[in-house]
Amino acid sequence: MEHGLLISIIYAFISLSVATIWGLLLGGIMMKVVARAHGRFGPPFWQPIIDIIKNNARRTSISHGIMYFLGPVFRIAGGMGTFLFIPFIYGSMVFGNFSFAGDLFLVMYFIFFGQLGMALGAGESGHPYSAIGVARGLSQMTAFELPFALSIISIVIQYGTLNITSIVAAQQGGILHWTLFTNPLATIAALIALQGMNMHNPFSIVIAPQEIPIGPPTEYHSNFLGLLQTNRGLFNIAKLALFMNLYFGGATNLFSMLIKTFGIYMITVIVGASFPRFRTEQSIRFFLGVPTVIGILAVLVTGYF
Amino acid sequence: MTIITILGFLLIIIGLWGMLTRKHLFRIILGFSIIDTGIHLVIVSLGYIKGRTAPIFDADLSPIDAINRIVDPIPSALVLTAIVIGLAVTALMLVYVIQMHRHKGSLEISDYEELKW
Amino acid sequence: MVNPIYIFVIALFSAFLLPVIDKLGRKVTLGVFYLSLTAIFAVTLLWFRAFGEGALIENIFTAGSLPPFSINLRMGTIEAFIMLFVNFGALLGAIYLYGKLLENKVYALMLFLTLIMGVNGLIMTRDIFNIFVFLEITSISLYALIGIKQDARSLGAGFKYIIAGGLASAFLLLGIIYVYRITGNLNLDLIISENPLLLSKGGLIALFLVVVAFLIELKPWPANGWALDVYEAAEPGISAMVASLVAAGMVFVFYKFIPLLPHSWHGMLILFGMLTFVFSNLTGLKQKNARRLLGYSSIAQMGLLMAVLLLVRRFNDAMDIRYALSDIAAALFVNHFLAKAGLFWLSGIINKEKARDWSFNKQPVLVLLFAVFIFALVGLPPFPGFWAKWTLITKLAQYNMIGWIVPIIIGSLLEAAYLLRWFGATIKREQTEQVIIPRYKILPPLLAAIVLVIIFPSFAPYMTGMKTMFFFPLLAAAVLWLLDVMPERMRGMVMILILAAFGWYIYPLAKGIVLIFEFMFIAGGIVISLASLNSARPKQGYWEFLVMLIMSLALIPLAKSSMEFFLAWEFMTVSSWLLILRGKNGEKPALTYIMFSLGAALLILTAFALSFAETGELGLVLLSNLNIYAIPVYILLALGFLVKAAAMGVHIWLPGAYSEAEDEVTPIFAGMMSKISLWGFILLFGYMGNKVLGIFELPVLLGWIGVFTAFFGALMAVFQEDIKYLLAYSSMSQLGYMILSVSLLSHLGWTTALYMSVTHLFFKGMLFLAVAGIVSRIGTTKMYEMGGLIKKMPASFISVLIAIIAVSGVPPLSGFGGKWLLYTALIEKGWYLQAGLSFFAGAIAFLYLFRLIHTIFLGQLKARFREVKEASLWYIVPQFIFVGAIMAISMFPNLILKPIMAAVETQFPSHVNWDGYTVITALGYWNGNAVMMITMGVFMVPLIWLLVRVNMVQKVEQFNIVYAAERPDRPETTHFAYNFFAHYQKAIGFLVKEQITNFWNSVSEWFHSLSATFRHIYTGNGQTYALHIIIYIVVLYSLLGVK
Amino acid sequence: MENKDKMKLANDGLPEHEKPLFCDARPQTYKPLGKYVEKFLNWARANSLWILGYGTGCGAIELRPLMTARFDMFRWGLAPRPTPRQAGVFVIGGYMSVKTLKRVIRSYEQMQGPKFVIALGSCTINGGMYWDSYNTINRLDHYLPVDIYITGCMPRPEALIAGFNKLKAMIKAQQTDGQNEYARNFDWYKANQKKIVKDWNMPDYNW
Amino acid sequence: MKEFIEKLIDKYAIKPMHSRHANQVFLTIKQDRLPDALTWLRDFAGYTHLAFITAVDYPEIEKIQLTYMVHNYQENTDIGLRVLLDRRQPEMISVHHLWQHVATYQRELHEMFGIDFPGSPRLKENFALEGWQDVPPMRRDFDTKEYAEKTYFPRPGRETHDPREYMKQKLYPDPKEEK
Repeated sequence: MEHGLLISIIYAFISLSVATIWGLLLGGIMMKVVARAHGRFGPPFWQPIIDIIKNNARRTSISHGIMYFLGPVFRIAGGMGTFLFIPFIYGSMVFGNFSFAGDLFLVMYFIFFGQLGMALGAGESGHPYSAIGVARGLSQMTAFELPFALSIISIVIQYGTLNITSIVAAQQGGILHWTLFTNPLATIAALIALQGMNMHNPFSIVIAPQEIPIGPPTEYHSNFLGLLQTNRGLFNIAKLALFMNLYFGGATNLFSMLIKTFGIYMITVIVGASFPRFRTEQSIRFFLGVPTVIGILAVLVTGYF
Repeated sequence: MTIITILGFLLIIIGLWGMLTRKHLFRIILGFSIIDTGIHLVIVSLGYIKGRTAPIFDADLSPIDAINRIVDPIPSALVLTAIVIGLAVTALMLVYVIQMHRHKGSLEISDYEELKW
Repeated sequence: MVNPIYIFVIALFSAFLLPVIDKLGRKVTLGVFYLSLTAIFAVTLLWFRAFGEGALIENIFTAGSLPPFSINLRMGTIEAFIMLFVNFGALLGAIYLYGKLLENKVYALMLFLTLIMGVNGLIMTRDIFNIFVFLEITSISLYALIGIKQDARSLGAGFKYIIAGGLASAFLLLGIIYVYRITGNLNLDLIISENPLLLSKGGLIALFLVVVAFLIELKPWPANGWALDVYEAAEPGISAMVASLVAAGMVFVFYKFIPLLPHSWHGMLILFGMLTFVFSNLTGLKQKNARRLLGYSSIAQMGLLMAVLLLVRRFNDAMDIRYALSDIAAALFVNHFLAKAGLFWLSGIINKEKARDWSFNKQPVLVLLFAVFIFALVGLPPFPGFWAKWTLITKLAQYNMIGWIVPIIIGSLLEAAYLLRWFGATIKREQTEQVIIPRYKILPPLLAAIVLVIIFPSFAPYMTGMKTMFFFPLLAAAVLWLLDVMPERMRGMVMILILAAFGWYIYPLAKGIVLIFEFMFIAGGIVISLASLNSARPKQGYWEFLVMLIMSLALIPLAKSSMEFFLAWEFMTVSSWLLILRGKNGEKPALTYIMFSLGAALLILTAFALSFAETGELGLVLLSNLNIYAIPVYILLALGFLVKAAAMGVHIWLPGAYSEAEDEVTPIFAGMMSKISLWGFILLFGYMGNKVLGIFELPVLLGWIGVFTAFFGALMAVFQEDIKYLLAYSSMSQLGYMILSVSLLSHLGWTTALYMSVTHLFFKGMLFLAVAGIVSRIGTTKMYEMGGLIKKMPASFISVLIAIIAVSGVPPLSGFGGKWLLYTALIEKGWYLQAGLSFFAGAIAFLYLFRLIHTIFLGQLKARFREVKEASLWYIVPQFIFVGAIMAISMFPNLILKPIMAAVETQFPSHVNWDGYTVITALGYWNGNAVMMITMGVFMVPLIWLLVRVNMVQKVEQFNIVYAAERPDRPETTHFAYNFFAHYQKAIGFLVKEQITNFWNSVSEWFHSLSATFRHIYTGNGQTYALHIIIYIVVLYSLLGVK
Repeated sequence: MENKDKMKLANDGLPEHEKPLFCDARPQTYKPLGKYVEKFLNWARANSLWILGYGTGCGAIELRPLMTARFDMFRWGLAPRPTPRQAGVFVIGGYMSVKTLKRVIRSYEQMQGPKFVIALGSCTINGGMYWDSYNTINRLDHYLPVDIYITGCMPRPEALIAGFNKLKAMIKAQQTDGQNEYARNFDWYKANQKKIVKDWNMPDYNW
Repeated sequence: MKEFIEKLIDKYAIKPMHSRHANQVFLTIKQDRLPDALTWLRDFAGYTHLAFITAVDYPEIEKIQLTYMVHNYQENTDIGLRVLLDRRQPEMISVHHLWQHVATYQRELHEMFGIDFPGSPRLKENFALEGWQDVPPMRRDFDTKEYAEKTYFPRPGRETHDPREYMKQKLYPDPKEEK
């Protein structure tokens, strides 16, 4: 759907803003759900938006150097790029995004772009905690990438293509066509990896508030922090959209997209709410254990049977 | 294979045995010279033809009819050189032994073992 | 022509005249002495020139009558050739002993002349008793000459020599007399003509006695203790003569008796020769004493020569007699003769007992001589040893005596081990006191070295059909060495000009894939060697080896015949080894490197030999139509290239070699030299395609090795504390990817391999250059000692940042293209699990790359680096050339993808089609240009938003951090760099414990202990040596089955 | 906003070789933006107050119940933040010794943008029952501009919530100007602080 | 505990002894005999736990009294060894070699009372007070109220109320006064 440059930019802008707002609201809703679990009312579900406005409204901020300054820019560029390379809503012009530029591998590797930028910015801040946080984040990321990669490979074998739109197309027509049912092993491995990607509880050592004050972004504040929070919303939606397209049949219209993303996010939040926190080497060993075996089985099942 | 050849071989074996077992340097050199004499005996005995005389021209052996009265001349000639060479080697060995004694003061072969491995 | 008898006349006449002349003063006697030696040499020279013009063989009968009464001397081509060298050696030896001869009594001069006469006599005479006489003359004069040193050790050694010599001559005499008794005459030619007579009842025993006497003189392995003592204790000049002249005489005498030997004996004698070669080299490993080491080496060479003399008889194709040196044995003989004599002379000059105390790296003349002799002995390219071994192994394979190749390889590897270890140690040891070199002592080794080098063209028969350009690396190195007087930078410029000219010269010859490799080597070489111009301090030998390395790398893809390939491969190995040796503590890694590379070279050599055996020619293209030896050649070549690519299991040489070499050289090693193994695989798969061994498809096996190399390389890199070790393991891991993709044997696979190798050259070159720049400023390579350099060295930071983005494959830059091609190719081929593991290895790569940039550039700047300046421009300019290249490739991938795909098209049909900038394959699509545009756009939006609010941002220093309300006390304690991935170590650190290094260490340990056990048979007791000789004779007797 | 690097702080508490490690710029005063924009931003600032709880004495105990279901401060957008960089409200709970004052000053100065201080409990406000101790600070507002005083010898959580609501009202009414006030008479504050804190090994203004 | 006390007294010639309750005894001992007594108590008598070291300032008799309280877990009894130091120049042998944590107590006593324990690790470092130049604050001749008013900017017009009266007056004002 490569039409005029200006129109595609406007469409991209629309889908980006929709995704960001929905991402933030999703975050707010989840805070309310967790609060309800604790028996309290919790902040209003648009609280993340207010936080972002407040952070951007800060009057002063400090900078530790160029790389520190560019850290959040890399981060949100990574988030926006990952989102833009994923066809958001199947068949719609507006939400088709720039999926013509690259296929599934492009999306998988673009996730590293954000991570790298964040890591560099945190490193430049000079704070030892941010460096420790980055080291933990990166090693955990490499660990959960393996099951995720294996499940992606098994899907590519199953559908015989890397093009996300065609994968979604293959899953249309009824729930039983979703990859969840046609290739359950791959979906399980991917969902466990998603738990690591979203840094929910069993794997939340990276931004553990009590231990090292919120990990890598320790030295970030005011509009840098604003950018990071918008990215947390957007990047979240990008990953959920990817999972939705690959495993849950993609979304033909806006409403089904909202439901599916909410559902997938709900899984990780609820699983997260009921777990203590792994140490980094425990989570590495965990990811290289059962999930990787499931991934390999998925590959073998689809590949050779 | 005449008796002398066998005797020659016997001498060689004795010399060999002496050279290998005795520790004293002089006895080793003696062993060598016994081997040499043994070999010379063998050389001479191989050239021997029954009933013939030594290939030395003198009054009662003229060169004309020598061809059927003398033994095979070549081994005898060879043995001369061999003896001279044997002598030279033994002399050199003795000089060595004297020098070694002057330096190390011992005549035991087992004392000259610094050069090993 | 001058009657050769004059040689004896001159020698004897002047020998006995000398004492009389000595009354007039030693100078005069020495004049006469040298005059007579030159006269003898002139005679032989005349004869050799005559034979050069095709003169016939001369038989001279002494005493005017026919044998058996007269002694028959023969002067043929081979005799003239050997005597030429013997007399030349004698002259040099005499010059060398000038000092000794000056102060000693006149008898030494006489003894020397008699010795020369004896050796000449041995060579010429055809009468067996006369051989005995001349043998005795040589031995006696030698005994006496050994004695003149007058110290306990030399006397002991001399005495042992006499015992052994005496025994040998005893057996010889017995043998001769029995031969005479059976055949009735003493003339060798007549005996040979009546050969069947000799095979009668007693004849075999007689023949055995004669032959075994010569064998003992040739110092066979178990029974040569006495020879070692002589080499060690005698005066170096004399042991040089023993090692070269006397040995030459003995070998020639043995050569004369070969026609008599019955065929059944050949096999056993060859075996004994080979045993001597292998076991002497093995025991040489443990040697500490310099001269004894040389003794072991010369015994080994003699054993090899003996075996070769017998083997050559079995090659029944007539050697072109006109080129004497074309004969393998002759080449080996010349090589050993000159090198061994030279080394003994050198040991005389340096006069140090222990090999460890040799240190003269500040005296270039000695270094050069030592290098020439060691390289000749080890058999490296320009020297005769190389051609001899090459032809020997090819001939052995041709006459399917492949079994004999194994001992030759093991023996030459062992010899290379201890000789190169000795060379490396000597070159690296700091010279403490100056070695005084008297003029007359340096002349002989100098002349020997010159001869060794200039006889080079006489190997024309070997080089049939080889383009002369394959000698350009040597030529260029020599030219640069001669320009030593110019300032360093000027020489560097000249080197780059030579490279450019060479590139222009070979441009027309390269097509398709070869063109890509040439581009990588020449263009990459020029850009990287720009960085070496940074310092003006003299770099002894740096430019020569560098130009030799780059040119030989460029030549390998152009090789048409296996000889050309192997020659360029050896040049590359030697030059890279010398470059590593130049590193600060490069001695140990250089030794490991050379041992692995020589092992690889010998594997490749045997492979080519096998292919030559089957096809009969040397052409590489003939590899394709092999069938009998297809599998072994395939495996051997693959092993050789795997060792060069530092694949898993044989990688232990890589980290040491890359990090100990100088900083400017490592980019060339990592960026270019590792790619030659990739060319090897392309060659292998191109010609021989897919081979199946048992149930395994070999390329699949190679693929798995590639993946494991990638995975373990990355894992090892993560835990390194030293930058250069980290980058070394990283390039090993990248190479693993290339092996994986090349063994896919598909169009996409090869495109990935080539694409990755080109991009790897760019970013690895950049990374190593940046590291070189940093280390030149900071001084340490330990990462945790650095930190916060981004403020001081921004340019290096930018290039390292771009490099790590490219290496890790993060989308906008070119690295992603490589990763995308790899995964599409793997999945298309069906190698799913390999794809998963390589993805995991890619993720781990991300770890060590971030660690690299964080520990060096980010974090806290230490106090002592506060005034550090940016790296010098010489480093920055090449880096930014590479940055430009990477940016261009990332922006327009088809700039490089299209030519690569076209080149690979010749091998595999391509089913990739293009739509504008998008590459579309059956599986997926990728539009590099669009990705770059979108990323730029997506990057600009937040940047603009932040720049709008930039005026309220306050720039702060490194300690303005929230440190739990405390103030940080020291930058050292607040920079987190040491053991960066501790948790990773805890989680899967056990995978990279040192198993493989331990394995290889235990292998070398096992060899050393084996050598220690074997060398204990030389107990040092003269009598035991005699016993050894007797036992040797008895064993030989029983083994030969003499009736 | 006057020129930023016009005046450089002396940072004389630091030894010479450590001076380049710290930034020596003076704090600046910031004028609010346009009327309606500032009104909206104040609304946002009021509704998402991030607390930096500095429980020096018994005050910390009072902050914990707020997070529980019974008092639930999250309803008003209040959230605890571990680092002063990201916090807006500085709740100092409990008496302050000389040592604690030094750390409080450093944390306060490291906070960004419109920042507010809540002094919790009588000991914080005027030394409370330790008014005559040799080690306790008597008047907090001599060292930091304080916005809200919540009296009581450790006021109950309800009082704390009342304090927060009062603060929200003041923010919306643009009555809080602690940061500018600190910047305007920075020297006076700094002199007082240095009089009490004797071993001042920190920069004058801890960015 | 009795037999330990007798042995202690005759071994270290200890003067007066008094005890407040059954399993607690205080003994005064000469300064230089203290380390031996403590070692003996710890290794042989089973008093393995040193509870605390405190000091009391007697300016009138120019003495500072140090009390080392050791506790025996088996018998659950305490012994307090007291030492009298000269006030003008208070110095005591350091016993950190017996128990490591003694160093902290000695550091605090040094800061608060100015007692010097030569050889005790990190003695001179700040403990509770940073940069304190005045008289050691726990000494009785140091007036904390006067010091507080001198340094800590007292607020003018501050008066104290008796809380009961104040609250009563505040909450239930007497209707009379309230005009």
